[in-house]
Amino acid sequence: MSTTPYKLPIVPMIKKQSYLSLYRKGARIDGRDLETPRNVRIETGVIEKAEGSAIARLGNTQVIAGVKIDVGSPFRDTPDQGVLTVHAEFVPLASPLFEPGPPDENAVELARVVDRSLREVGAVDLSSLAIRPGEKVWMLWVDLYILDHDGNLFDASMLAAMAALLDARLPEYEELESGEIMVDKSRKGEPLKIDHRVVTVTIAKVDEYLIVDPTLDEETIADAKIVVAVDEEKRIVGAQKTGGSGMTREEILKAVDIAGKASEVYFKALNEAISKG
Amino acid sequence: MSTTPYKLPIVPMIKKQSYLSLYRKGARIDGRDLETPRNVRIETGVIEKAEGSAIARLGNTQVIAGVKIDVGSPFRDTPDQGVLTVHAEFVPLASPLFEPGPPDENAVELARVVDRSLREVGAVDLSSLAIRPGEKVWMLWVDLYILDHDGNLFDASMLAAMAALLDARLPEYEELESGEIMVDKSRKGEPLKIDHRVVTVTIAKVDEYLIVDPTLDEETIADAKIVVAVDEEKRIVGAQKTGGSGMTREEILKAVDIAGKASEVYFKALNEAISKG
Amino acid sequence: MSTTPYKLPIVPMIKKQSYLSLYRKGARIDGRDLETPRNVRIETGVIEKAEGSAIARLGNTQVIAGVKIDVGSPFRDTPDQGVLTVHAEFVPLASPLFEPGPPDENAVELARVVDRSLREVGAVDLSSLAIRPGEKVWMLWVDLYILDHDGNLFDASMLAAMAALLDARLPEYEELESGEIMVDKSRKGEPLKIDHRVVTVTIAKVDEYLIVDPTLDEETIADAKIVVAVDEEKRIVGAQKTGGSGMTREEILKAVDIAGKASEVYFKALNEAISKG
Amino acid sequence: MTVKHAGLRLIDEKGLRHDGRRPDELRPVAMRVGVLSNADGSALFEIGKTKVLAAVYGPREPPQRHTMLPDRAVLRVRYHMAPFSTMDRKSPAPSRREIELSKVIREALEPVVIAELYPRTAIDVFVEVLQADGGTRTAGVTAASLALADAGIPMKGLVAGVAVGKVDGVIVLDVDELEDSAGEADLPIAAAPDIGLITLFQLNGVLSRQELEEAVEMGLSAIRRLVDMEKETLRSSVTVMPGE
Amino acid sequence: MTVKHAGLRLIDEKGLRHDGRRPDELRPVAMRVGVLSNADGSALFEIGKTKVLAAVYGPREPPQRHTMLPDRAVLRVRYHMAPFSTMDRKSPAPSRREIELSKVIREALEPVVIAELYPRTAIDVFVEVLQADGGTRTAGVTAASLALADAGIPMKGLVAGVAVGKVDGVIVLDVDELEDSAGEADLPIAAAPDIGLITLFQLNGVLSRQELEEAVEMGLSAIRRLVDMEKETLRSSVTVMPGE
Amino acid sequence: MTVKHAGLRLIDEKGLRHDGRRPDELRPVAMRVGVLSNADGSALFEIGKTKVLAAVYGPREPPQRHTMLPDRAVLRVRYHMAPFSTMDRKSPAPSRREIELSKVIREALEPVVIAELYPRTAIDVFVEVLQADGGTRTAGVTAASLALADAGIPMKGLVAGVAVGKVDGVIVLDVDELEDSAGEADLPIAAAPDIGLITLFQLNGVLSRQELEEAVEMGLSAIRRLVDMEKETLRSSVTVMPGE
Repeated sequence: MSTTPYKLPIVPMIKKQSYLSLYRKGARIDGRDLETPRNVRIETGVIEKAEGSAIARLGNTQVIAGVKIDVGSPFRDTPDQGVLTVHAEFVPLASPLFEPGPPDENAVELARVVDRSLREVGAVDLSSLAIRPGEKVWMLWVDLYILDHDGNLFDASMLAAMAALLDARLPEYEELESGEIMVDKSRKGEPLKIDHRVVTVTIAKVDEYLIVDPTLDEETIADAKIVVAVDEEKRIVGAQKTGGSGMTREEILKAVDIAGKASEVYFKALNEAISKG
Repeated sequence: MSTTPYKLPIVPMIKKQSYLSLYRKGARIDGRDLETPRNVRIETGVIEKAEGSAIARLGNTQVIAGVKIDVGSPFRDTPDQGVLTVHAEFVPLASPLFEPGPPDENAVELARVVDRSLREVGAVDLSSLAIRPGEKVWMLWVDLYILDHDGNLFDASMLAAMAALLDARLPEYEELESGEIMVDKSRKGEPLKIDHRVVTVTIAKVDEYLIVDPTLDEETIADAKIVVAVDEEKRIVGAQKTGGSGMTREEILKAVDIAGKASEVYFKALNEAISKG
Repeated sequence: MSTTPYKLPIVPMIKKQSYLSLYRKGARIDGRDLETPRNVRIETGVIEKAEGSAIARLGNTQVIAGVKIDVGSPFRDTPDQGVLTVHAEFVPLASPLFEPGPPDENAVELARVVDRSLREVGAVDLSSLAIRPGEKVWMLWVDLYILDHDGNLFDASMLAAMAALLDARLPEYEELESGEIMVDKSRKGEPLKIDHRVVTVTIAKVDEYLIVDPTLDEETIADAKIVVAVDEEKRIVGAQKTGGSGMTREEILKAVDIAGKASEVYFKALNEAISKG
Repeated sequence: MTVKHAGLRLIDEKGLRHDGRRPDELRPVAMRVGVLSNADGSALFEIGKTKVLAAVYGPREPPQRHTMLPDRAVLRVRYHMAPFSTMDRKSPAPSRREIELSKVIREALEPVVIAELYPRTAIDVFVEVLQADGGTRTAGVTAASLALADAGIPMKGLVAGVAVGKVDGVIVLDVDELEDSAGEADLPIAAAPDIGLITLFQLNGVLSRQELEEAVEMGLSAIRRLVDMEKETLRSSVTVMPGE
Repeated sequence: MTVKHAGLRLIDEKGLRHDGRRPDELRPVAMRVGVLSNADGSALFEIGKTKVLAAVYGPREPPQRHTMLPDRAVLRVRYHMAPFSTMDRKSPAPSRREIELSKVIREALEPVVIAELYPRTAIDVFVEVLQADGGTRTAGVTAASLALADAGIPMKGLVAGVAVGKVDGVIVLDVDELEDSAGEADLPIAAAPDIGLITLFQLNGVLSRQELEEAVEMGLSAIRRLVDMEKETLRSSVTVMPGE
Repeated sequence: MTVKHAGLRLIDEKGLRHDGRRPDELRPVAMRVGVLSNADGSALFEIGKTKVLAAVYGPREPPQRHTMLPDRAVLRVRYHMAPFSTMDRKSPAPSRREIELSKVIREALEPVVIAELYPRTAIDVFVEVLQADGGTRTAGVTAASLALADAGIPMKGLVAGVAVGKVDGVIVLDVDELEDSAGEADLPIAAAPDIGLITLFQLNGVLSRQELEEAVEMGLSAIRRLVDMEKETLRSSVTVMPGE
């Protein structure tokens, strides 16, 4: 069951008013304008034992993504394709609001939005992951680990996931006479075939204002958010409204336009980290 | 752990007295005599995507049964037989007393009583469900979905299950050269081989009275119930006392006799629905 | 999450003082000196349907161990070895403190300490359990069932496990032409190849005293315990400090010495039960 | 699991869809309220072969008191699929998809339910998919809206939803399961036209800015028709529209 | 999982059963109370190879306060099988069978426990099957009855149970696992003879009206003997009856 | 799952280990505190490739009030491994190993935390293994000690831990995963040198009485150095020691 969440009164009314009066002037408490994300820092290769990894920081928000790769069986309806699975954990060290236990609806939604943003546009060429079509394929696990939560987990997670996938190398393997695949994870082989780079841009609605990359304080006073997935050609490759309020038709279309523009900041940080990594 | 349930005081003492004074005259609040079930309405084929389906209504009680059929492996000790599984869910839209979550002891008991009533007499010819004996057999899932609970879930569920099994068609399939079985659920094939039609008759004990097919109000004032499974030849093919009171030897034997008689009403409704379906 | 347990005030302060004043004189309430275990009674073959079984009693503490043996697949990294699994249940009839449900951290710790005490020294020759190396091996399940808890579950469980393993017989089997292994549990075959007999000796620290085989009352006033696994040659084959206090270097080394001595009592009882069994 | 139908033509030379519909045509729709006796409100919504039942209980005391809010009712929503609703039997344990959709549907209803009238209570909405042939989440929103009204819960406006999609390059209304699995994009949308708000909005797939706008228009137009039908149904208790 | 033994003769030409018993003969029975030190009451009941241990705690405060009843004690019963009690190792997680039997055993004890004396408390009954060779649920009822009495819980009468069955067309008393799995019917029954009530009654299999009556008679007669043994045991603490 | 490397030489002819270390040499160590913004205290501890993050929240009100103690704070500890921390992906569900180690780490911290100052509260310690290459439980204790100090929780002394082992017959300090899996014994140990107490002590494997004493000495000596580094780190916030 999905239940109306308890909103912590972290930001009292008077604070909300001061945020709004800044928005009215096109400004925000941390010096940003409404349509610019926070400082983005991405680092790849942070977990040597993972086949790919990255940490993405958006202001104080920190998300680590690890890619693990193993051999497995394909799904029956896609026998010639590898399998991509995205999983997210809101570990309790990231926020006083997170509790130990299986992923709650927020973690599930996050993982599924990241998963679809990768899957629907074909970001990873899954058909390049067949070892013996119909029998043995590579299984990719993308594990998102939220380490510090200061708002906008979607964009930080998507950046970490994308960077980790770009960082990943398939392990070397041998095919035994018995047909079994022996994987040697100590030897890193080919990079994954990534056909599209995707980011999400999250836009919060606070009263009549649309603001990009909200902090946790801003999320607390926001009515709703829309997450827009964009590729490097600025095509819209996914979207999700989230939060307990509605948005007008105009707000949604305007948010999509803002997302295209703001995605440039994320792509710049992503591409720099990859060329450096 | 099984725990003494909390009995809601839906029916106050004074109401119980008025029920009992009617029973004394051989009558009930809804106009029935003590040994007659409520109006029975059965409809088959209500879920086109299921291999078999039916909805059974006993007064306001509504149960839907769906039969899904897939290919699987037989149990090791019955290599030449298909597998029949009965599962019941008390979904929370059916009653303010039901809560989301895995089946509780009442749902488990219901499913197991229906399962045994089918299994012990061999209602479904499981040996007709072997595709390649020892390797591939048909797996039948009977899923009972309680939609509205106004008492006597046992009889309504058994009627829905029996009707859905009689409605079911095995899917067509092809055997590939590799030996794999390709099922085409869009093409409906043979009906199941049903050797016996079975119904249960539930009889509640309220003080010294035995009443057939109790409503929820009547169950609330009942001491205990006995569920008697009967086939068309009126053989006793299963029984279960349920509820926190005992019954005398005479009451149990009398209930068995009543059940034989009352089963005729159920069989009539069942047979009509099948011939119409 | 592991949480500081609620300590029942079973033994009030004044009682603790009386225990301590006895310890000061080298004595205990039940007449023992500090370094002697309680009366040990071990009986094997108590569950005929198990491949091996034993009940161990330490004073009022009672633990039953059952060994079940089935055919299974080996682990990939040990293809030529059988599989040994130890599982413990603190069933609620043993103590008012135990609740139904999956094993809690105490049951998990107990099972893992017993498992490691057997495994690290190679008590059971797992390589003797390959039926067809790489394909079919014997799987041994050692299930520990705590029936009555009066302190020192570790030592009682280890004694029951060891005795049940010594009691166990592999079932007879036939290899079918298809390669399948048909097990006939009604015919008992060879005993297990046991290379080492191991016991644990648990020593509680109460203030400055180290006492062997604490009762439940003594555990309640204890600061910490150390469990020392010892084989017949008095080698140290495992250890675990448990409980929320620390111990000094000297206390730990002294406890190890005491354990070697006290193990003789356990081995005597174990060996007698086996030669009798 | 859905099978991708490679090479399948979903729009024929006349511009009609695999089931003969025009791109902007809904499947046959039926609405019925008050279908259950125990629930405080209930509705059955059918669109094509998709059948969804919704029931509402409340406002009532929530079983876990710590979920209560001091200033409003909590809305509790469960989207659940019957095991027999899909081609392959669905395991009754809640899937990750069902967990996400329960949240998405709750957030599609929150904007219209006037929860402030019932502090310290819960309003429970149970959505059961009896048969799934595409558009089950938006059908769930529509059924829930009817059931809430049937239960007499005060609302700022009725909500309805529909899945718009893109198949063979064409924006189409009310995609069914085949179109969803073989198409290029799926855009489930729900709105409360009386207050001008979109309350559910998801896009799975790739659309250009212009296609997105076209899809939203097509969805909102159909939603207005569905909400009109809801009003009609609530007046008369049953409404059937045999396809457009 | 039980193996059906097709073609196996379970009654020989002399009318005796596979283990030499007459149709109406119990297996050897042993009862012992006070076998555990922590429990408020406990009992070990053995019938043939079937060994069942029961322990009672309470009346005590229930851990979940919302399960308390204002006018009586709640009875909480768990039937559980040890992993080593069966031919193939039983997973320790509660099976659907164990869930049902916990309920059936609770309902077999409720009619005799005078729960009204202890409002707002719980009486906990834990039944552990140490070895299973048929009739474990009825052995559980018998062991629980002894443990309740040992705990000093006031009861209207003692309860005992036995599984009657039909094998090779003959009604037989106290079926073991082989007879249960290969036979035509299994009728577990428990009763409190002192108050004239049958408190557990199940039938798995097919019986005629007359066979049913015969089976009930045979069961009740044995139950009267078992209850007499319970009384004897509670006086002397141990009773062994080496087969009849 | 660890692979046993049969026949592998772990100590070379010069007495050096597979990675060039002397038997009593730690791997390179790095400590950092205050690495997270939400937690009341946090620390990152790296030893070789092993990376462990710890965060502390509290003293705060525990979510389940029945876990509160009237005379002290409860310590709640979770040891958890990230799915990507190991060679084969670790399932996120807590394993039996993680359940045991959460307890062992809690009991390694209890002796130093002055819990009596905060009755009816909880102090929560979350240990996340980001990369596992041996010694993760003792690294967890070290990281937790730093995070507790960073959170300002009063302690009787700092704690640190290290895994001592026996490989090729030699007692060695700070075993890595290869040495752990191929060696003869693994002895994780943690201590609070300032109060003279060993707070975590486990032995997996076989040691003689004399080897045990040697291993304990070697561990305690390294722990004293690690605690000195902790103190340095808490003064300066970052300390890196590039191997000894």
